[in-house]
Amino acid sequence: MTPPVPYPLERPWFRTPRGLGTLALLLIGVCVPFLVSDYDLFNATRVLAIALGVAGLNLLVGFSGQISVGHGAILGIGGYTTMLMMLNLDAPWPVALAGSVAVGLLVGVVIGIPALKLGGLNLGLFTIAIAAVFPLLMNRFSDFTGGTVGLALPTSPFTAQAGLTSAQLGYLFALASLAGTLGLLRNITTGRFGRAYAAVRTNRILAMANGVRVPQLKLIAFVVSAAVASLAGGILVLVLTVATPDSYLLTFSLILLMATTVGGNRSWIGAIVGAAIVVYLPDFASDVLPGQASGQFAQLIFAVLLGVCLIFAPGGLAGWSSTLARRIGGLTVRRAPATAGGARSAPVRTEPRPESPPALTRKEANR
Amino acid sequence: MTEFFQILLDGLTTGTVYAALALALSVVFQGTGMLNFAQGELAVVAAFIAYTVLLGGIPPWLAILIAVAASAVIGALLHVVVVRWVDTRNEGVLMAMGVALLLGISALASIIWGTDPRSFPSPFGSGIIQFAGLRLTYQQAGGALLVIVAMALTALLFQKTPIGLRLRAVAQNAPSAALLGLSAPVWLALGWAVAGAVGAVAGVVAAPTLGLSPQMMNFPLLMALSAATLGGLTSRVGAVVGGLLIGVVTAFAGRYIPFLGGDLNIVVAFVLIVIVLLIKPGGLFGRERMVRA
Amino acid sequence: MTMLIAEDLCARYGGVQVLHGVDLAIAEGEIVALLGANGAGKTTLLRALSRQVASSGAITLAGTRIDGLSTARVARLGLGHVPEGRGTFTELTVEENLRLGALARPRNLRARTTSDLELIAETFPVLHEMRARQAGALSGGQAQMLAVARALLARPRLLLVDEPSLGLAPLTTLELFNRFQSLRDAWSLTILLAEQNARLSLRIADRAIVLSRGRVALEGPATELQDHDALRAAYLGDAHSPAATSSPEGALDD
Amino acid sequence: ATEPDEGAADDSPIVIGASWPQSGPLAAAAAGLHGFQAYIEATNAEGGIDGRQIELVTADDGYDPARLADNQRSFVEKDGAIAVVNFGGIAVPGRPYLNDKKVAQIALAGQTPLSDVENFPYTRAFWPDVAWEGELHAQWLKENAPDAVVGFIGFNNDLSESHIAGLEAGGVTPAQVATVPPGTADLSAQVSQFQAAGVNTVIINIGAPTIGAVTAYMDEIGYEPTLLLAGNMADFVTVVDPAGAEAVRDAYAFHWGKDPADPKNEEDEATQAFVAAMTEHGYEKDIRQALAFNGYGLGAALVEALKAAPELTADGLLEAWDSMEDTANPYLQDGMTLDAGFGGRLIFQVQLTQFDGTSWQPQGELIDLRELGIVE
Amino acid sequence: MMTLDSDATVRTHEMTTLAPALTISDVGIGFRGVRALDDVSFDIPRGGTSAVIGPNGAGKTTLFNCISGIYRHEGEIALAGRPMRDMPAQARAVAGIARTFQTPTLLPDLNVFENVLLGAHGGMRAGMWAAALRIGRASREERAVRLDAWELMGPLGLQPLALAPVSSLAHADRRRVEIARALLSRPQLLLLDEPAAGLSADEADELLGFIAEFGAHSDMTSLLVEHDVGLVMRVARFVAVLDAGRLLASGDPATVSADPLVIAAYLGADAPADGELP
Ligand SMILES: Nc1ncnc2c1ncn2[C@@H]1O[C@H](COP(=O)(O)OP(=O)(O)OP(=O)(O)O)[C@@H](O)[C@H]1O
Ligand SMILES: Nc1ncnc2c1ncn2[C@@H]1O[C@H](COP(=O)(O)OP(=O)(O)OP(=O)(O)O)[C@@H](O)[C@H]1O
Ligand SMILES: [Mg+2]
Ligand SMILES: [Mg+2]
Repeated sequence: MTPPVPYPLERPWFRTPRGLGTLALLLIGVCVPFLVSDYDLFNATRVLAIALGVAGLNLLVGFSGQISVGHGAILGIGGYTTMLMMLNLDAPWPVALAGSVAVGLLVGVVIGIPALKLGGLNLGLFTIAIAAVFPLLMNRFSDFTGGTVGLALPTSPFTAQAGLTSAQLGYLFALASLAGTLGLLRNITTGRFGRAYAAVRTNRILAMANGVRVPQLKLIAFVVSAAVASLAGGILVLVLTVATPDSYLLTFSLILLMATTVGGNRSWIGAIVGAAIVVYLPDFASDVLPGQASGQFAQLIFAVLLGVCLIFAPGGLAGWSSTLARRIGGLTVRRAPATAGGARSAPVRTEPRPESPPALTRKEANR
Repeated sequence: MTEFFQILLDGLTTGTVYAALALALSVVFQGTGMLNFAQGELAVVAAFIAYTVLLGGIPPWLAILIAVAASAVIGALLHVVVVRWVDTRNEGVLMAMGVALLLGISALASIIWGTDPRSFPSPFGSGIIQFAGLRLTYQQAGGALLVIVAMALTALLFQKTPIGLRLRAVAQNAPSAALLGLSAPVWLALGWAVAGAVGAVAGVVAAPTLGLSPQMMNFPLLMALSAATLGGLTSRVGAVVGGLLIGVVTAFAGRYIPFLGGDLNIVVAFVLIVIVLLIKPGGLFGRERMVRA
Repeated sequence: MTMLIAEDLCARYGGVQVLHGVDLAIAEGEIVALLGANGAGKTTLLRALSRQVASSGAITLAGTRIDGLSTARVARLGLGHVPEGRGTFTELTVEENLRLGALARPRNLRARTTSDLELIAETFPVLHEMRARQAGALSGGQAQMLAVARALLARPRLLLVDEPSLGLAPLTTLELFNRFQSLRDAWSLTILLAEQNARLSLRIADRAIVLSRGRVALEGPATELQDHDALRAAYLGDAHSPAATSSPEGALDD
Repeated sequence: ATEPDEGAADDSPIVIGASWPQSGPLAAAAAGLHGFQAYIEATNAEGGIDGRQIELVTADDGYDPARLADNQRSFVEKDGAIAVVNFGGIAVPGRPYLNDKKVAQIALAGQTPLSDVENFPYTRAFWPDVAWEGELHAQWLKENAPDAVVGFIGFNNDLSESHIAGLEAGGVTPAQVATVPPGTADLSAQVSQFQAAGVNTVIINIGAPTIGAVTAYMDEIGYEPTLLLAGNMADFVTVVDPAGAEAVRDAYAFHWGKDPADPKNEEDEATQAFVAAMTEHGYEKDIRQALAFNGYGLGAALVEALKAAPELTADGLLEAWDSMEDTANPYLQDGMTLDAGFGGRLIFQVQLTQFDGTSWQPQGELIDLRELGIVE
Repeated sequence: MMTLDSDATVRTHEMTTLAPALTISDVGIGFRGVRALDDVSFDIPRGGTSAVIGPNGAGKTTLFNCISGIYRHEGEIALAGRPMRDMPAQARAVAGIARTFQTPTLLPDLNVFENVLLGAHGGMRAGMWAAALRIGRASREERAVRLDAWELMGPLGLQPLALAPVSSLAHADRRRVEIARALLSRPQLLLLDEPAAGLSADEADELLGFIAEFGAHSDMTSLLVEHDVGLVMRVARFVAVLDAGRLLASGDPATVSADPLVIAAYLGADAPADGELP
């Protein structure tokens, strides 16, 4: 018997290039508040909060394969919960956020159960309905929600202390929440459950035949996703200090879905990239376009740039840029594009196939 | 009792706009496999084209035909210039592309035609038909007729002609269709052209009632998406019936469940959809996707 | 006339070259068996010929250069392909699948559609029985029949078939192969048949080509190849052949 | 400033930020900003305020509060604005930040919460409060049609709530209420319901496209109740053009501003100046827009306040705003003036008009809301 | 020949009963009026390889779908005497039924190694929390499973392909990945739907030999659906023949292949006794 081919060694994550990159990114993230103005921090914090929402959507869309066009409303639910708890119950903000996570879990269960039965585009339309109705409800029950003008906090909840400004504190808190959540999400989407989710999203029958509890995993994805989105919504209102129905129109949900796709719906860095794009791009586009129709032109540019991203990086900007980086670095490409198979994609593979045909290798190996 | 029937009739006529748009959605879906969020905006563009032509003194019927033809061309162009380059097997990307198109076309229409609503004269003339204490405007009656004709024509096209068969085949499995000599870019562009044409009908039916503006179709699009789901995205009859049903249900809910009013009445429609889908996942008339091991 | 000529055909997927300069010529009306071990490149070769895989080298179909054309163009020039994995339109009915095949035939044969459909119904009675069903509901073998039937109905001049026996019951396989033979004459069909079941394909083939690691390793009249030791060793699973214990690949390579 | 600042002759520009919807659901409101810009630019062309130019920084908020918050912060923290101008609605949640930063906030809108100067001393709004209009409608109905069966059509939001509250305060309870989300235009079922309930007077306080579509529809089916339209909506671009003049004939509205598209204003000097300024500064597309004239009027009010401000700061500006008295404004109807009063508002006079098929014709005298007791 | 590397791969099932590996009683199922299976009953003996054969559309794959719980069906199926009527598919997988599909079915988003690892899912114990928090237990389990999979992939020749995307595999390689995936769950009953299709005779023999050996080590019963009758006759100890949803014959290979009904419906009149095609 010949010795078996050695098992490819696996290094702990923090010693892989990817892990090192993540750590470096985190380090930069921690330094940012001491380098930029409070105004820039305000937007950066918005990006972090939205990234959290997009990450929740990634879990749902990218990993569990369920579409939600209603996550904007879930962010809204989280936002309103936080607001109401702070304004009506005088809850300190961490408690209010915990409350919105709890409400998010509940919402996840309530939407997730019918979602199990619906699936696919039907689910997308079901969630669209939620996104469409949410602002109507917020308008309608104005005694409770403040109606069209919504709810506002008198000041930023992050009180300056320990030499940090309120903007810096808010930013660091959002960063910590995002990093922590992304860590947890990454862990449940690699290894055993990562494989199970791959089966759940692409082939239900295959999943079941391998002992995967499809409904359970789908529901968990919905619940976790909703809780994360709700937390994101809570953090977002703490940053903005306002919650109004107009913040959570259907467009917001659509934009979140867009952020997920443009960033790469199975990439956690992609969630940040996507969020950054949807926060900064409209501002940027209207800044470079002074003049009358600038609002519409900016929207047009926004749409065109997103379209270009979708065409040239269908697997998401994050994956695309790392593929590009690796290509440039002359390294072999590790994964096929997200949608391997079929005539149009050009599959790439890790290792060149050994020159001798497999049958022969096998025989020799066993002889 | 008259009020009941009048509201039923109002609901039906409101529903014709949804039905027309849902029909267009269903046609794109069947012809290209995409749920096209930009369908409403395409209808708007068609209506603006009809409007521009009408202002030039062209008779209404010709204006409609011109708008339909122009939209077909626009639909095809949209495919050739944009959608063709998207990874069509990836539902998420397709959906996101729909959103990008929605934002882009809406901005473009606003830049070209401005955001103020304009009056769009009914191509069917103004006036009402009275019967049994009920009434129907010419526009409502004509719109309904137009939608039915569009439905019949597309049904004929997709179900009875070789062209329709090929369209469906390419949408469903482009690599296999290529092996039968069907070039996907060409046929998918044709699919978009048909959808564009149907969308133009939606625009022409909607504009006189809703007032012509780039935002005209925002709300109807939502209802049309619901209608298509209710009736079954794979079924054109379903789309039309779904649209009418949603029109009626929301009209009745607004009237007879006072608490809901004119805004939350759509909740009833959504609840109806969820119930239908839980019982029949393909929608009322839709076919479920065949998966077997 | 030569129906197909491929010269120095090379194909690669990303960084991996799969076909290394394959030369191939098939005469009109010939049935050629394409043999080769798992992963030898049979499927890739067929896909390259029907322009589904980018390749370099010249391909000529009945006098027309087709490298550089699209799959659909090549199909319209008379190249049929039963792909690996069958490629049926699962959401259309069986009848619609067949009709799509018939619609792809050249104009001058349109008139014969009805009789050809009858012929297909006779060869695969089950397809006729199930004509109103969604193709996705078919069993594996039924789907395979449908794929072959659909390709035949397009009345191609050259038919590329990737493992037609896959999933077919022995009787059906036999019938299909016999049908290939009869259609070759009746329809002046040229067939390139990639098949693991070498014994069977050599029975109906005029000639065979053996691929090994993306190169033509062996080529010759089918009857000769049936006796070829090395081939027997490698593909007929003849355990008693001495070649089986030495390296079969080595034997083919020279 | 009436007197230049002591010390150095400061000629640095006065920074004003304007966050306004230019895209999104309220993109049509952009015309208001254009009017505002035209006035400011015209002022700058004439030498600005005491030799200081006004630097107007504009940003699109797409009617999204998050983007509004972003814009406000950018104006205050990056540009050093002393005042921020907003359209409405979402200006309300924008209040705490600006008040916290002690930057003046001027909104065009009529929302009731914007009258809360006690809690938000840095926030002012221009239009009359919508609740007053409700009360005005009620008083008018009681006088002229005491037996009216009233139907109300409005947005499904606080504007309608305020309006109906105003009606009820004035003793009129609508028999039928149809409130719909913005953008809804097909109200055929609601109209049938009104008809069936015998509604003979319809109050409409809803923007485009609904107001045009619903009046056109009522006309087409031959349903002709007395129409009472909201003053800031009853203009040519919003209702007469889309609905057609016939459909709007005989409708009433309490107006305070001028409609540049109304033929009766063709000869009006202020309107001509408006048109000239709009054309001069590149906004000729919007010269028919009443909303643009509104923005222009807001610009005029702001410039007046700046001119009168003891110092060119937020506090100075607001002090001058709150001291306005009998101040002329090009956009107000003849005979009206700006007078600071309750809730930091400036407009307390309205004129009842009726549409005669070509133009809105004044009916009776100018009405002063303070005299009617609607505003203290 | 292929061999197993170590005893680590051996798992013994407790012999609770001496019941047949699988009992199929009165199983029936219809699709919109078509009876795909009708009143099918037979037992599959414990250990070794058995086979189901029959013409196309006979209901073989449908039977597999019923056994693995993908279709709800009439009648009862028992695994080693344990009735499974109310067990959902995933529970059956955990209980020890693994299968391959007639068309090799792999997950396009995962590479070969990960596709194989999916097979271990049902047997893994660490839950979502443990995974999320990277508790030691979860990591250890994952590492063990990976090692196990790696060793299993050796004799199947999949190690060099471990990191390749599955879309790049030749047909026969896909088949092997599927089989590795199924074996990784250490099933009690392995259902193979046409494992030899697309393989040369040589490769098929080798593969089934390996499976037989694996089964012998771990008290696994394999059930084949296969059209290569020669192969079936060589490896199977029990054969059931389906035709049009009904059981036509069953028993040992020699008896079955001599049955005139079977010859008429499936093998063909001129089939030699060993089932080898002419
Ligand atoms: N999309 C792809 N990307 C990368 N490599 C590929 C791709 N498709 C095939 N290959 C590789 O090319 C080689 C030839 O594959 P091909 O499918 O042509 O083999 P085959 O002869 O048809 O084998 P089989 O009999 O198993 O079907 C194999 O090594 C395979 O792994
Ligand atoms: N989900 C389904 N819906 C409709 N019909 C089905 C379904 N599954 C199986 N059938 C039908 O049941 C019959 C048996 O199919 P099955 O796949 O079990 O055949 P099989 O014996 O595996 O044949 P093959 O050898 O061709 O694979 C076929 O006629 C098939 O069309
Ligand atoms: Mg192959
Ligand atoms: Mg089968």
